[in-house]
Amino acid sequence: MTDHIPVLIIALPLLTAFILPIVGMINTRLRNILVFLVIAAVNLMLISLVQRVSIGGEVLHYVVGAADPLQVIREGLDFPIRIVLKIDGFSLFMALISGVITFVVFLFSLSYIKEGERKNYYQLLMLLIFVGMLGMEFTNDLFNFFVFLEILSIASAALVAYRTDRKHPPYAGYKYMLVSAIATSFLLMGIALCYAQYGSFNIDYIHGMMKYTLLDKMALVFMLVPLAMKAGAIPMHMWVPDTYSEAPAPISALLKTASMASLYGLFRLSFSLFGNPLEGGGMNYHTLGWIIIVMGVLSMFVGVTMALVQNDVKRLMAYHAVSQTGYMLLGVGVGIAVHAQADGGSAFKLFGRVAMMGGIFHMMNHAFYKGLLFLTSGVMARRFGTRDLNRMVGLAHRDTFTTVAFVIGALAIAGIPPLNGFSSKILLYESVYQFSPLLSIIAIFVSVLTLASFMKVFYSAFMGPERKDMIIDATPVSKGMILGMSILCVLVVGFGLFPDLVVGTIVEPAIESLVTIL
Amino acid sequence: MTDFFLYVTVVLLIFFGMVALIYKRNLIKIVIALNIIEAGINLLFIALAYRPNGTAPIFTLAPALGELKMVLPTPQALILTNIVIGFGTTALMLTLAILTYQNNHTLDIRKLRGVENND
Amino acid sequence: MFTVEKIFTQNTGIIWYPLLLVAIFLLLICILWIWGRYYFRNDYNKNTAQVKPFNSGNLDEINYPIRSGNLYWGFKKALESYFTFIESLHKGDLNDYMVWLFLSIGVVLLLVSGGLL
Amino acid sequence: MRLASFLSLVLIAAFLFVGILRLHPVGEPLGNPDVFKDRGDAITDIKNVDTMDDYYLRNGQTETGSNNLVASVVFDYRAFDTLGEATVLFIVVSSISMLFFTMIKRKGPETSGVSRIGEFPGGVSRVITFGSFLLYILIITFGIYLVVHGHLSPGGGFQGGAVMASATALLLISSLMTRNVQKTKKIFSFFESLGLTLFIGIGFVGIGVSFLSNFLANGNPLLFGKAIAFGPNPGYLVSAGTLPLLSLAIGMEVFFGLSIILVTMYHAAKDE
Repeated sequence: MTDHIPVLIIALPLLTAFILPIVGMINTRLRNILVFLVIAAVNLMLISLVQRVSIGGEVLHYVVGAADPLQVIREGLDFPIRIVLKIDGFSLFMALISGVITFVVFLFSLSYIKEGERKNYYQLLMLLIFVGMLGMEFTNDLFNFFVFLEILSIASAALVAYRTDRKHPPYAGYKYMLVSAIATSFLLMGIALCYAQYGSFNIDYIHGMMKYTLLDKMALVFMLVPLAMKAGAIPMHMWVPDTYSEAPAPISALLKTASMASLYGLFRLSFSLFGNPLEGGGMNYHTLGWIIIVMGVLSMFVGVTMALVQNDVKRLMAYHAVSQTGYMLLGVGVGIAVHAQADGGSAFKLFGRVAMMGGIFHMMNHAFYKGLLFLTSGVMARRFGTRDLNRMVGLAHRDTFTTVAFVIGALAIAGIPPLNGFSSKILLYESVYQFSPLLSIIAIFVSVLTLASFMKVFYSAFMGPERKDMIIDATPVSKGMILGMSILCVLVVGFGLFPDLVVGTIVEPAIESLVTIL
Repeated sequence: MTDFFLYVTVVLLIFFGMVALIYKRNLIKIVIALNIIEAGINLLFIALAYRPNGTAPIFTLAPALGELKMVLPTPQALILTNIVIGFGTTALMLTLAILTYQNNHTLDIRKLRGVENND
Repeated sequence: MFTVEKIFTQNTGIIWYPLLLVAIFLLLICILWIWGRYYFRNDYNKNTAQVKPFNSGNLDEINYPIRSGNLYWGFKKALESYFTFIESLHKGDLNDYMVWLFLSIGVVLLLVSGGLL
Repeated sequence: MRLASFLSLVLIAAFLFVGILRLHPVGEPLGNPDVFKDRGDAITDIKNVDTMDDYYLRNGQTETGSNNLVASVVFDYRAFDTLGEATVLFIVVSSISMLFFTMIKRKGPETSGVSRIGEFPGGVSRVITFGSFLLYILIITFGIYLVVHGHLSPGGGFQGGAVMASATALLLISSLMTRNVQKTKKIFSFFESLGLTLFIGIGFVGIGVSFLSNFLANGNPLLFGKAIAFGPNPGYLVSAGTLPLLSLAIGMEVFFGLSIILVTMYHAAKDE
């Protein structure tokens, strides 16, 4: 049964999602328990895979529907004919992030979203976002990647517009849906060009037959730029603040992880589909690396400067999400650019690999502390009924736990040593400095501005006298919300104090599976 | 020579869809522009699957095996999926447009600028 | 758990004893606690006028929120031209989003045609 | 700015045009010539199998037992895509009923519902209501024909379900289905989930071999397992293993899903 695990991880939450409306009609407690069990079961399955895939270095293949699910290509043929799921270090790494964040968001929204008929649909769509992310991270088939990206986009667009009575959420949902529809249409154009060239959708098969003709490079462009747009990179990031600020708080945390699944798609396609920089091939990876670096640096700088002048808590945090995505792009961009240097990979072994490690480790850290910050912003917005910082005061008197969680999140995002932001940013600073000092200086400067903007939020919302009259919703923070936030706090502090525990076991195998190390 | 125009139609459909996306201000018209682009991409897939005077890949009461020439089945299976996904995207965007109109009483992008207490 | 974080030290050259850091932190707090008990000013007593934050002289109760909306107005004033341009991008106009997507696809396509990519 | 973007649009269109032309003229086998060796035309004389499609054309019928190769690709070779795509439709249906929930609740489904035959504003005459009732039966049977013969004739779960959903639209227009919105939506939602659970249930039943595998094909003819020889044949209803069952499940899900969307939108848009 264990070799069916890759498809079970996707099919189990899908089955629960299908029976959820029926269970929801029966009674809601049963539905909550069912969803809790499924998310916990999927997380356990993922953790059980860590031993085999990350530490053991084994790559799991699963052909859906074939007589023998483990045999990718039959004897008589030299191309796969069915859909192949492939789990390697990098996809398991991303799946773990999605699993933890979905579990925390489920716990948080148990009591954050009022119980009612619509809560059925809320939990259903949240579960399907989880399925979309897992599907995107496990398939080795281009069209299947498109279908799961579509599942992710439509489900999150509907959840962004959850509060239909308010003025702006439906329009934010419309924006998100339009952006996703355009991005997936261009992605499909790229897939059509790949299919026209090589007659198959399997990423590994196409990678083997790749001829780097003009059409392949066009397919690369049509696939990578829309995925960068979905990940929220400059200059196509403008939908991020409008969407994250209008969505309910737990959904913004889930949206951030969903956009990181598109970032995974970007890296997966640029490494596994369009050839490994090491083998050279016809693609000039130096330029591809520099495109990603420029996108990263611009995202960092514009994101943080826009965040400094914000009045709205969630918009401020959304701009930080854009600027932190810039760090990941910078890390992996430097990795690609260094890899393509013609010195036989010695520079890569020196600092290119560390830059990629920093970039990818930053993905996990960012998911945790940004999730924490979005959850605390949810409590702040719920407490004062508004998102404007000028009309919030003295939250620390009432919700001490949220204050502690916010402080941990704010220090982590700014990269203060004991917390996990620091452990990935120090890897980035050191390695990017050796690549080109100016980029590292900009990265440090952006971290300073990040800390400055979160000081603003801390002083205006948490400090100050206690004002009973400004409190709109005085219900204390419930156990589910505190449990969710405390899980993230433990992870943020834990990965900060013992980074090697994570880097050694999960991040390094992720890099080895992406780039064949010399 | 006539098949050359199949590709011209694909490119023109996608081009006009993109132009409409840039210049149109009404939310519903943007949804229509999106459908035009989806139609262009579906046509591109079907153009890839075409074989000169090939029949549909169905063997029920098909002509004799000798001169049987069939069109490729995979792109048609994908277009089936893509049409339903296009329907889904359009249905959801029209619902959100209805709700936007109900809350803001306007469908014009210029009037629907970002939140009021923005930066 | 007590291993020196080898990934860290190899690549970044900093010595990283996490548990040592925590121990030092706790030690400092204890020292401060003990030392402070004797040497801090003991003329501090609760719920007197000392507790209230200093309101720069005027007597009325501080009951207004610390308005931090324009905490960095100086920064924004200094980079006035930059911010007007940047804020004009984020106006929430859908057509602009599409404009930027097609521009970036066009630019990268030019890189491809120029043989750079 | 707009002009710059218009120029980049022209650039994208030019690239697409040059690229696709360089691809290959319509009708030639796939891909650039040096990848696909022979240029044969008739289906039988392509010597070696170069691409996935050649394999489907040659072995699809015998392997899955269905005459309609597109249905064999949709429901057997790439059944995981179809599962994902059925989820997309399920998401759209549940999000539309979620988004319109407050709007319908505010309108109150019972009172403002148009009463039985004859009360539609302007008074729908009996001819229309009775005629549409007859037509409803015909459309439903045609839809079921399409769904059940998915693996023999062009059609299948999606097309059959969509045809049947048009029958629901007919009922809504002729005001035969306007009472008690919540109850109808609950029943439709129940059957839609049932259809989807049937689909993924068949996938799980086949987990012994592998998920969504066609374990019934070429088995005993009673359970849709009749083996098919390569080449044209009159088409046997019991031939394609799990294909008819999956097609039935998808047909059920699409019919009830689209009906939910139609009923929700009809009641949301009523008397603004």
